[in-house]
Amino acid sequence: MANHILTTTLDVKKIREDFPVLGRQVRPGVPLIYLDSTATSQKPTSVIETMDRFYRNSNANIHRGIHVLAEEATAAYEEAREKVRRFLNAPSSRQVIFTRNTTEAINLVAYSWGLSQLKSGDIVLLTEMEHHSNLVPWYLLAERLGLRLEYVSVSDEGLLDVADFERKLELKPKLFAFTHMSNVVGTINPAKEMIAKAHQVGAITLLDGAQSVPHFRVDVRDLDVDFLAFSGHKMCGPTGIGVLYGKKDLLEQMPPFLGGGDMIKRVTLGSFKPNELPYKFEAGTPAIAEAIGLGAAIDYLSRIGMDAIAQHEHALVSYALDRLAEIPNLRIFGPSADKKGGVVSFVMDGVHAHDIAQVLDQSGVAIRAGHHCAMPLHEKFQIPATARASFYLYNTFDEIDHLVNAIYRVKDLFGV
Amino acid sequence: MANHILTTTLDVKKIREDFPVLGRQVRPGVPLIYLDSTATSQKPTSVIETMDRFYRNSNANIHRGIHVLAEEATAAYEEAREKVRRFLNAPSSRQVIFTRNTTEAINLVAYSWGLSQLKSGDIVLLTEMEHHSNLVPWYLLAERLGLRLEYVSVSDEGLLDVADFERKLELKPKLFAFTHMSNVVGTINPAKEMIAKAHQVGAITLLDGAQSVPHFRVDVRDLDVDFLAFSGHKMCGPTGIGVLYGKKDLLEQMPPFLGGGDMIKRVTLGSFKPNELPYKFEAGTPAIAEAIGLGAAIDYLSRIGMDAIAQHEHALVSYALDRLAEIPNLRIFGPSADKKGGVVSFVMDGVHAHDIAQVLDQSGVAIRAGHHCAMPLHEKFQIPATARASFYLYNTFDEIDHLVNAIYRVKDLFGV
Amino acid sequence: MDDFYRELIIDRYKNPQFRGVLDPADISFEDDNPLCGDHIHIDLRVGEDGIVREARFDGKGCAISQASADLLMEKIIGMHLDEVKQISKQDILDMLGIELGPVRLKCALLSLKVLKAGVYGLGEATDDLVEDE
Amino acid sequence: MDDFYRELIIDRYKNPQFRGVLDPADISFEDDNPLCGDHIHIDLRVGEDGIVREARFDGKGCAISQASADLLMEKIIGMHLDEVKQISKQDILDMLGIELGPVRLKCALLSLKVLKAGVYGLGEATDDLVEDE
Ligand SMILES: Cc1ncc(COP(=O)(O)O)c(C=O)c1O
Ligand SMILES: Cc1ncc(COP(=O)(O)O)c(C=O)c1O
Repeated sequence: MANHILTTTLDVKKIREDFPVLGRQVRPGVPLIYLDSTATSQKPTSVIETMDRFYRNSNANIHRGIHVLAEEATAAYEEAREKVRRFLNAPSSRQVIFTRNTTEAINLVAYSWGLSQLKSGDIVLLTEMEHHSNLVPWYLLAERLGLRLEYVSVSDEGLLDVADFERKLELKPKLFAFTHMSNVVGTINPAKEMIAKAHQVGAITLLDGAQSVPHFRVDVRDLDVDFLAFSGHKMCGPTGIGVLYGKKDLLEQMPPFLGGGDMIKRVTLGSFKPNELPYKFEAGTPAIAEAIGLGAAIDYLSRIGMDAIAQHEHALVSYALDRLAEIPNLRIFGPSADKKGGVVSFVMDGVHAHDIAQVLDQSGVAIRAGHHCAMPLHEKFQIPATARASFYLYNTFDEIDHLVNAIYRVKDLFGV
Repeated sequence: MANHILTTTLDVKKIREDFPVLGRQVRPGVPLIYLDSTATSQKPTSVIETMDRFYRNSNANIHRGIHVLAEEATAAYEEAREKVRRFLNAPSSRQVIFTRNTTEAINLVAYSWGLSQLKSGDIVLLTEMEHHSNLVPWYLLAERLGLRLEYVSVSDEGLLDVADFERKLELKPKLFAFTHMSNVVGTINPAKEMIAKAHQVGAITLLDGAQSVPHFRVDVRDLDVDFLAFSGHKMCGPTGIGVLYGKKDLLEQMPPFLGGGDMIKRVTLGSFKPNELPYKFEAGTPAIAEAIGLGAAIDYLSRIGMDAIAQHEHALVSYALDRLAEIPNLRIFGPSADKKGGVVSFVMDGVHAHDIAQVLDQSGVAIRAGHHCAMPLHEKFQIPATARASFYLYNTFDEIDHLVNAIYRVKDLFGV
Repeated sequence: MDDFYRELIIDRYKNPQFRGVLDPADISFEDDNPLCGDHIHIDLRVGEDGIVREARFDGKGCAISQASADLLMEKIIGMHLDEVKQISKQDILDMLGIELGPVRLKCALLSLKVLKAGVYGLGEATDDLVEDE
Repeated sequence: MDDFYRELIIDRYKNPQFRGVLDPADISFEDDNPLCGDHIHIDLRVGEDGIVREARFDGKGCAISQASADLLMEKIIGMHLDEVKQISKQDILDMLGIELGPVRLKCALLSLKVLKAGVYGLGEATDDLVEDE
C-alpha cells in the first residue's frame, strides 16, 4: 500500500451516526459498506423524522386550506422552496419548481420550453456523457419537431473535448443541455465557462445537476445557467421530489406543462388562465412531505458544509484511485482525481461487472454494475457494463480498503 | 335533534388510535376535528412507519442494483405494485403505472394516448362536475390538436343529466373522461353503466377515481374501464404517489410520455427503444418510498374492509345531511345521501365560505372553503365558493355534532 | 375566535364606508383571488398634485377581503401616489390588527394588489406587488 | 459468497459445453438484457417429430446468464418443443441451484426468454414469457 495522506475536515464517525442504515448488517456479521450514493444517497435521521413529524402533526393539503393544519403544511412546503432558493443562491423562490426528480425536470423543459420555442431544423447540443434522462427527452422532442441533435464528444480519458465543443457551437445550437458531473466517470465539467461560451452563440443552457448539487456548491447566479435540474433522493432527501430552477423570463414565457389543480388562476368550461410562477408548473397535489423532507436535507448538508463535503469526497476518490491502481487487470475509467467527483468506474478482465457486484455484495460492499443509464458513453468505451463505486459524506477510507480487499476476492474466485 | 340511527360496523375508536394526528390539539384545549379528507386523508401509523423503516433499513435505488439493499428496495416497490393490482382487481401488475398523483396520471393519458390517437375535430366528452385535473389536460390538448370538447350537464341537484349524456354520446366522442365521485357535491356516478354506454359508441373511457378508490370498492374488471387515475394521499397513503391503471392493449400501443432512465430498453446516440410495461411510463427514479407507503395504506384499508368503510361514511353523511338541514339559511348542494359519498358542501346567506372555514377553525373544526378545483361546477351553481365538510373512516357522529355547533357560532358572530 | 374576527372586521364587512363606484375615475383596476372567487374593483380620483382625492371599492368576497379593501380606501385618501406605492404587506396586517395564515393573507392583500397594479398602470396584478421580498 | 457462485456456475461460465453456432438452424433467436448488456443468441435443430436434436448458444455477459444458457441448452436437447414451452422460471432456478434477487433473475432467465420467443416464433422476447403469473 502506498503512503497516503488521509485527511478530511469532516467528523465522519459522528456523521455516520446520523444515518441509521449505516449501522445495518446485510447478513449476520456482515456490515453494510454503502458505495452506491450516485444511484441514491442514504437519509439522515433528521430528514426521516421531519417527514414523520409532518405526517403525525401537520399533514394537510396546501394552498387552498384555511384551517391550522393546512396553514402549517403550506408554510412548511413554501419554506422548503425558500431553502432550495437559498441553497442555489437563486434570485427568487418563484424560480424553484418542485418536480418528481431530475428526469421530470428535464422533460418539463423539453415539453414546455422545447415544444413552444424550437422548430424543425433547430439544433440541440448534448454530450456523449449524458445520462439517459438528458438524452431521451430530446430524442422524443427531436422526433416530434424534426430537430437535429449534436453531441460534444468525450475523450478516452472521459473529458469533454473542448475543441469539439467549440466546433459544435459554431452550428449555433438553440439549446446546450449537459451534465455538471458524469455519473459514470465522475468528470466535473467546467460548467461556468461552457455556459458563457454557449450564451455567446445565443444558446439557452440546461445543466443536469443530479450529481453536482448533492456534492458541491452550485450557485445558479454565478453559473448564469438558464435551467438547472436535480433530484432530492441523491442529496440526503426523500424519493419523489426534484427541482427545476429556471430564469424568470424564460419560465414566465413558457406555456404550462401538466394541467390540473393549483396551476390555474381561473377555469371555465373550455378555457383557463394559468397561475403565476412557480404554481403554473405544479399541477395537482404536490409531493408535500417530500418537499419538506428535501428542505430538511438541505439544512443537514448546509450544517455540515458543502465545501467540506466536496473536500472529503475528493480525498476519498484520490485514495480509491490510488488503491485500485494497485490491482492487476483492473481498468479504471475517467480522469484523474483533480478533475472529478467521488465516483470510480472500472472493469476487470474476464469478469463481468455484474459478477463483481454480486461477489462484492457477499462481503457487504454495495456498488452498482451496469450501464448506469449512460449507454452511449459505454458504447463509446466499447464495454457493455462497468462496476461503479461512489462516495458521499458518510464514507470512510476504511471502506475503500474493504472494497479493495473484496475485489481481490473476486479475482480469486474467478481465477483471474 | 331528530331521532337518528347511528350505526356503523367500524370500531372507530380503535381506528382513531391508528392516526397520530387525530390526537392533536390545534390550539391549547381545542382538539382537532378533521373534516377535510377529500382534500387529503390523514395517515395511519403503519403507513408512516413503513416508509420510516424503508429509509432506515433498505433504502436504495431500484431495478438496476445487485446489492442487498437494492434487491430489498426493488422487491418492496414491485410488491406495492402488486398490492395495487389486487386492490383494483386488475389483470396484471404491468397495468399499474406509478405517477405523482391523479393529475399526472390524467396528463399522461392526454399526452401519450391523446396526442397519438386524437386529431382535429375529434370530440372529447367530459362533464360539468369535473375537477380541474380532468379538465385542464384536455383544454391543453384541445388547443394543440383542435379537439372539440363537450360536457355532460349537471342538474341542480348535482346529478349528471342522463338524457344529456345520451345525446352527447350521439356525437360519437373518441374519449369519455369523467369523475367517479364528485369532490364537491359527493355524487357517485353510475360508472359501470356509463362506461358500457360509452363503449357502445366506440369511446375510450377514463375514470377519475381520486374520490372513489379511497372510499369504496373499485373493480376495474367489473367496470370494464379503459383508464383509471387516483392519488395515494387521499387514501391513507403518502403524498407524491398516484396510479394510472390502463388496459394492456392501450398501454402497449401508447408512445412514451416522459423520457429518461428506466423507461428504455436500449439507448444509442440519437435513438432508443422503450422498455416494457409498466416501466415504459416510469422515467427516472420513481417515488420509491411513497409507492411502498401506498402499499401499506392499501394493506390498512383492506384490513378494515372497503365495504365497511363505505357503509360507515354513508352513515356519517346521512347524519350530517339531517343535522345540517336543521340550520336556517344554510344551502346544501348535492343529492340525497343514497346517491353520494361522504362529502357535504354548503353556503350560508351573508357569510362567505372562507369566513365559515375560518371561524370553524377557531373551534378546531377543519373544513375546506373555496371552489375545490371545480370552478365550472361553482359557476353552474352561480356561487364563487362553498364550504365543504368531508368524512373518512376515522370520523365520528360526535364530530358532526361539533361541526353543527360551530356553524351556529358562525351565525351568531355574523348576526345572520 | 372573536380574537380573529375582530369587531372592526365584521363591522367594516357589514357596514363598509367606501364601497361604491366613481365614474369618471382617474385610475380603475380590478382583479380576483382565484382561490376563493373574491373580487375587488377599485376607482380613484387623483389630483394634479398626485394626491388621492377620492377612493371607492366594489366587489364581493369574504369579510377579510372586503373589510381590508374598505380600510385601505380610507387610508389612502389624502395620500400621494408615491406613498401609495410604498404601502406594504405589513401595513395591511397592522391595519387589520390580526394574524393571518398564508391563504387568508391573499384575501387581505387582494385590494392592495389591485390598488398597486392600478397605480403602477400595469396590465396585470401579480403577487410580486404585495410581497416584501 | 462461494455459496452464491456455486462451482457449477463458475465452471460452466469458464468452460461452457454448448457455446457455438448452428448453421443452418431450424430456430434462431437472440435478445439482450438492456440493464447490463448481456446478450444471448440461440440456435436449435429440431427433428420432424418436434424433438430438439442440437442446441447451441452464443453471447456474452455475466457468469449467471452464460452458465444458465449453457445449462439450458444441455437440458433441452432431446426434449419436445411442447415440453420446452413448459420450462418455468422455477425450473431455471432449480437448475442453477441458487437464490437470486430480481436483477440477477433477469440475467438467469435471459436464455429462457430468448429460447421461448424462438420456439413460439414471436417477433420479440418479452418478460411475460418467463413469468409465472
Ligand atoms: C375528483 C378529483 N379529481 C382529481 C383530483 C386531483 O388529485 P391530485 O391533486 O392528487 O392530483 C382530486 C383531488 O382534489 C379530486 O377530488
Ligand atoms: C447525471 C444524472 N442525470 C440524471 C439522473 C436522473 O435522476 P433521477 O432518476 O432522479 O431523475 C441521474 C441519476 O441517476 C444522474 O446521475
